[in-house]
Amino acid sequence: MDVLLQQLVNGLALGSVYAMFGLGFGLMLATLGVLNAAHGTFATWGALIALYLLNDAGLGFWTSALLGVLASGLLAVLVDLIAFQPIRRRGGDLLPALITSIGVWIFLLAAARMVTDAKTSRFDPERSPSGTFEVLGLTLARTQLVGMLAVVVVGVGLYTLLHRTRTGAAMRAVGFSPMAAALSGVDARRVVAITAFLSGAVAAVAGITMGLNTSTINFVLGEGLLLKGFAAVIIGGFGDVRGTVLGGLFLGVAEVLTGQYVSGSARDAVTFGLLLGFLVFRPNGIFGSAATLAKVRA
Amino acid sequence: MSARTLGSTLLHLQDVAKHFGGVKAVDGVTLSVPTGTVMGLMGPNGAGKTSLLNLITGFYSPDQGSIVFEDAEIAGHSAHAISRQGITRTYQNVRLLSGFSVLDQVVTGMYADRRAWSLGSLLFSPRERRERRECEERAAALLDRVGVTERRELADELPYGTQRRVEIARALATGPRLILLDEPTAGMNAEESTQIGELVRSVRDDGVTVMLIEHNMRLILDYCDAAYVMSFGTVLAHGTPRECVDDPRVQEAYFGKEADASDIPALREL
Amino acid sequence: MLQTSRLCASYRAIQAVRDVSIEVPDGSLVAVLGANGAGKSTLVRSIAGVHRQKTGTVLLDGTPIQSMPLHKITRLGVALVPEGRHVVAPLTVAENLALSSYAGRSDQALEDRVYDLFPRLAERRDQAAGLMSGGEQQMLAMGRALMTRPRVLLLDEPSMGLAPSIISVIYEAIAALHAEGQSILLIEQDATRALAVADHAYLLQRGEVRMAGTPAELAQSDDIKKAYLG
Amino acid sequence: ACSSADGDDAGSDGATKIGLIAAEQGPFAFAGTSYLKGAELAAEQLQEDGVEIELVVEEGSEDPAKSITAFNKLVGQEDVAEVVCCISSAVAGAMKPLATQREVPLVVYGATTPGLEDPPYVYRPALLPQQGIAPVATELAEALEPASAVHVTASDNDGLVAQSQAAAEALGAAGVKDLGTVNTLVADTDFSGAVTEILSTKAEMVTIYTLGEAAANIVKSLRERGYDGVILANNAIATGPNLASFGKTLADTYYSVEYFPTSELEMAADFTEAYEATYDETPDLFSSQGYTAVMYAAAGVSGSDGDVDAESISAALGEISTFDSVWGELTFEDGQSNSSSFQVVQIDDSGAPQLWSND
Amino acid sequence: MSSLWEQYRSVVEFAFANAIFGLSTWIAMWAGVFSLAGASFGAVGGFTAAHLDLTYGSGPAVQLLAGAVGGLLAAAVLSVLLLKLESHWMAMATIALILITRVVVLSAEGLTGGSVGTGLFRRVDLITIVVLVAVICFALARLRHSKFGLAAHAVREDAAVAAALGINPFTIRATAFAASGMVAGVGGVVLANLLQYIGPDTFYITLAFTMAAAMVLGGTYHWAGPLVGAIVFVGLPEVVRSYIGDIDELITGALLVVIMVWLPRGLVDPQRRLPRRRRRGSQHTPVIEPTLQEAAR
Ligand SMILES: Nc1ncnc2c1ncn2[C@@H]1O[C@H](COP(=O)(O)OP(=O)(O)OP(=O)(O)O)[C@@H](O)[C@H]1O
Ligand SMILES: Nc1ncnc2c1ncn2[C@@H]1O[C@H](COP(=O)(O)OP(=O)(O)OP(=O)(O)O)[C@@H](O)[C@H]1O
Ligand SMILES: CC(C)C[C@H](N)C(=O)O
Ligand SMILES: [Mg+2]
Ligand SMILES: [Mg+2]
Repeated sequence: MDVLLQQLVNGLALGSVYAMFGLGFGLMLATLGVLNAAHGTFATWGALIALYLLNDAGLGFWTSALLGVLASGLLAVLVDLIAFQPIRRRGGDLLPALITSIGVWIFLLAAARMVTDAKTSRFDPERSPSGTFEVLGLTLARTQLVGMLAVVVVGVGLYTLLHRTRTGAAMRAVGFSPMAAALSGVDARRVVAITAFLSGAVAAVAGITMGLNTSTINFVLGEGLLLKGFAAVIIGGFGDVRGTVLGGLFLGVAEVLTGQYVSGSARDAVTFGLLLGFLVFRPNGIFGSAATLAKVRA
Repeated sequence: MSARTLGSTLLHLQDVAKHFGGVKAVDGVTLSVPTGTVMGLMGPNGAGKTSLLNLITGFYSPDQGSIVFEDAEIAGHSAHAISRQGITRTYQNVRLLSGFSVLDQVVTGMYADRRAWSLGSLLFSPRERRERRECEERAAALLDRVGVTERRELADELPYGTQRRVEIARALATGPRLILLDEPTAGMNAEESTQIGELVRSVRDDGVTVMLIEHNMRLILDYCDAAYVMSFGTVLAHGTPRECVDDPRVQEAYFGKEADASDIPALREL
Repeated sequence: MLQTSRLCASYRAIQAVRDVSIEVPDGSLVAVLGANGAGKSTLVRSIAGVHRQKTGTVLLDGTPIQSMPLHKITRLGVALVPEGRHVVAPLTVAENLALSSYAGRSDQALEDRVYDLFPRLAERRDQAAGLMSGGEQQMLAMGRALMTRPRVLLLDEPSMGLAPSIISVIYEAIAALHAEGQSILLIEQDATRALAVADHAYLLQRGEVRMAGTPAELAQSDDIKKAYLG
Repeated sequence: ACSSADGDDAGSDGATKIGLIAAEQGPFAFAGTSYLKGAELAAEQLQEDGVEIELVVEEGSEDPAKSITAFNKLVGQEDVAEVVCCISSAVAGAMKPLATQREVPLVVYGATTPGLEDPPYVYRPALLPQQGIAPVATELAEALEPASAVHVTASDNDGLVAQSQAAAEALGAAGVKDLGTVNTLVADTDFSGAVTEILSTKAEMVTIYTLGEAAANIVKSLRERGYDGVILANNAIATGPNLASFGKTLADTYYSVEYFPTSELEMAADFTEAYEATYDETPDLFSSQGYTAVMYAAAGVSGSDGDVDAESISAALGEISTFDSVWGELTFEDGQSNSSSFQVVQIDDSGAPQLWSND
Repeated sequence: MSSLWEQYRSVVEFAFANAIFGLSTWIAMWAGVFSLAGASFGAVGGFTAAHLDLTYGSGPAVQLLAGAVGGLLAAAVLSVLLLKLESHWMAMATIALILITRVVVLSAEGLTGGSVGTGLFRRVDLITIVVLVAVICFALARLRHSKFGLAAHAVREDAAVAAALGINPFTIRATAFAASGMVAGVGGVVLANLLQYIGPDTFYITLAFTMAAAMVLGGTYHWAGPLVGAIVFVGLPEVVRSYIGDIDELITGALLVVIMVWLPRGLVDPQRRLPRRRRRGSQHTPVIEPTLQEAAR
């Protein structure tokens, strides 16, 4: 077994969870202009709902996961309606929205802590993907495969949606100016709702794959994801699906390799060092262009 | 500071260019502005007038060429450094400082001249207080001059024309030797435009050189000593305003190929 | 036909439009003239649904639309080209045009028609709208409105801030559209130019209709000269 | 869920108040719940036996800042005479200067950093796990004869690092080759990299000293990837919830404890019975630690004659040299128990812990 | 009654400590820099205080001075690195800075106690804290219309315009950032004294979000904003908790959302003259009625 190769695969698997989270987070940031501190709680709630449906309500894994994803999408729509929509209507910028998102974050985090009693749990291993298999001499957990496949599907899907479809153009237009979009007959509220839904749903996918991969689901699940996903988005250059995915994968690999060759306790140092380095020296990320920044500024 | 004689060159641009991707906003412009004149700058939309102004004031740094102001090279210098050398401007879309009273807008323009230490205000320093009062008096005088009567009102709640005048007062507060006005009469009616024209003239009579971007032909003809015409990032014509307007190349570029000048109301009125 | 009756619009305490009743018959080009601040923009913004604080009725072919939101009114066939253009800066020209199809309206032929009308847009198809000059943005804004296949096109000062050569291009396009039978409500400050193309015109003063009639009638009136040619 | 004491305490006629900083939430909640249950059981039994104490519980979530706020509230507003607290070494470290400054005795119930105890204000009745780990590790080395071992530790928890070092030293002394240490952090949840690293060393034995859930995750992952060597782990791996949700994946893991539910000791058997009767579940090691800590704290109250206040309690605690507990008789030195009566547990193939002996 | 005071005393102390951080955030915001880095500068102040306390037994004056200098220096050094970033990038870079500060605190074990953190004795009393807040507010009130005050506000509203008026935006921003670092350093000392324990999580995201929320909630257009915001955001939930119990966080969160939605410019807004007058749309320059203008006087 080649350790380096095996660790690369582990890194990609971990990174695909970061990338997944970054996709939803970046979508909110780039198209709705919200730096959403509450995004991690969407992941948490998605995972918690799936957990409840699987372990307590006895539904199958895929059904539970799907319902968790849908629920989290709806949650995001609701949050947008209550906390972001009024600010957007006033033409507010990033700051008030960041603050309301902090309010939502405090609320949803506390609520998650209450319903879970701050206890950690996990998907019933008997009834969710588990175990390992061998490919090309490498050992892969099924949960890792799920995470990697998910990021491919969601990444390609989101890219196509944003750049090849009219709905995608409408999403970007509304992000820039709801009025300008409406002048084309675009129903801004519907498009915002679609965007919020997608971003919440993607967060839940990240939360569920994270829960699967780490066998750990608790009320702070999303908090770690938020920081890592944020880093992935910045490193990749937000507003850019390809960049975010690459950024996430890059982070995952960097973390795992740091653990292997430096020390497990230096992982965060590497991640956040990379984050700051990119912010300062290459603020538009791997793929980022000035245009993506313009979107956010709008 | 050298006392400059009328007619010597205050500002000289040599082969200045600025490209944005494929767009050649300014493409090799050479021009001179003599001291003590009102220099018109005209040209169709997108000709590069505002971009040229941005280059002179340090908002953009040129891809090539030199910009000499009072014998000193300023190309690529930062905007605040250029301002301190004596060039100031107004904006095509009014850019007043939101949340500032009319008086504070103008006082802010005196920043570079103020010597008293801000921290002095913590210690109730008389010097700081005196300076602040002097600034406010000067600002009030400038506002009187541009015909603005408001003082403590928030500038962003004033009528458009008044805002433009406040912007001019603010620019004058920096004590410039060259002031660049970007379409100061846009959105104004004929009477207001004339007032601006008169203001421009009086500013020039005080020894401040003016560069005036305008679409309003009447203003160019009545108040400019000379003019440049730009088109597609280059200088198309230069001369007295009348020469410029009559230049067939200008007519073609400005008013369109087929257009007969007499069809255009703006011209018919001239 | 687009009709307003006793339309009033206000900004809190300020009554910007008072009891305005105007008509835009099918296929006609109606001009609304008036000085700065007369309430012209507020009027069209109220018709199009951008401005919501209003009373009175707006009928499109007999259907009341005054309480609908902007995007619904747009889809029903009233397309506004606003003062200040409001194109979607980060999207390309092509994407800006394609947006209208999200509302379920457009097709390729329509897009080609827009590019025919404004060849400059065709050249800049893939450029971000925010990086174009004012004139180009005005063309794009008109193109975008046309992409919704409007029954009535509302143009708010399409010549504002543009150089004469660009104004000519814009007005040629307006004339061409009119010739094809497009109904147009044109807001202008430049009375001479507007009256030259209009079938019918209204003069707005301090929010009220001061005068209505054929361009010739308006051009004769002293009112108009006094009101604002100045 | 706290049986928190609010407002009027006049009713509890002159009972001495003992504060308890609970950790029902936060990263140590896996053990905190058990601690609290054990502690409350002890308080109940003491009251039934006529000892005049009252337990005042304040949630600290095993977060230093929250715990300090809780401490100040207990001491400032509730007027408690002593405080029982702390699972995590970090929190214990934060509380220590506070107790010394306010001159209130602190009975640490879970944290086991070496050198924490500091009479007259800081006492620790719990046994040092590392004292149990050394003999167990030696025993395992002799019985199962692994040739080499790799160690996993949570490098940001001093207690766990000390345990890991104890295991590594004992194994080294028993001739097992040390293949190095894999560092993780308390907050880590992804161990795929660490597991690959462990496997790559081809060690025949792994010791794991991380928090319970992390340890269980690492074991699970190792076993899933076909690891069949000896695994010695932190005793926190076998909490009730962990055993329930990891089940068989933890099979064949060893750890050492001072308390086991089936213990033959009379006090222990009584405790087990009473606990099961009260809570309808089997107590674990942490319940026994919470129980013992409160019993010990109460001994300070009983031992002080006349005025029962912080000063007399700390004096009384300082004088305790032997103490009967559910772990047998404990001997004390410098306010810390120095006994080491550990038992070895092996999780069997059905996922249930069983006492193990080397024969 | 004294027990009531005893109960709320620490609430008041924490509210004022957070007000110091809120004010520090506001000082940077004054010049248009939205920075959460106060948490990091607070760490500098806090760990300096702990070190001085434990090693030399230094009193409050020495600690506060050292904290101020430490925060100032750290901010001055970082301003070179960070201030070239555009506003939103800058905000995010400061979040990254906080994450890294935690890593640094964890690894600089000798100075910070690493993951265990460090305890210290409390030497700063409530009076001192109140005086500190008062001094900072006084300074900000005096500076509001000074040369620097106008320049900072101008840079915030439109840095390009400010530059064209001869103001060097970088100098102004760097000065404001350094001053904000200084105040945050003081805040760190105060917080460390109140908590009597500081660790890697003390000066972390939660604190950063708290100070930002306090500032925005209170209003970013007047220095009194963060003060009011901190009292509402930090004080109120504590009071609520004593009546309602466990769900205080739910209420804090909801409150934050509600206030921001109703008063997007915060509780203290110098431009709010009529109750809830809507801000002007961006396109139009309304001619305001004379009565309104008079009200503005
Ligand atoms: N920052 C920029 N990025 C990209 N393109 C730019 C930028 N600034 C200007 N341009 C382009 O440069 C050209 C010249 O623009 P400029 O604003 O200088 O014209 P102008 O003569 O001032 O026109 P107007 O009369 O409409 O104000 C335009 O095509 C414009 O799109
Ligand atoms: N957002 C607003 N808030 C308050 N008052 C407004 C607003 N917009 C316009 N007004 C006022 O309403 C009146 C009519 O304005 P409107 O913009 O409709 O005039 P207009 O005829 O289009 O003028 P222009 O020729 O300058 O475009 C004016 O008095 C104006 O000041
Ligand atoms: C619960 C245990 C794993 C805690 C450990 N004894 C410590 O010192 O932190
Ligand atoms: Mg221009
Ligand atoms: Mg208008």
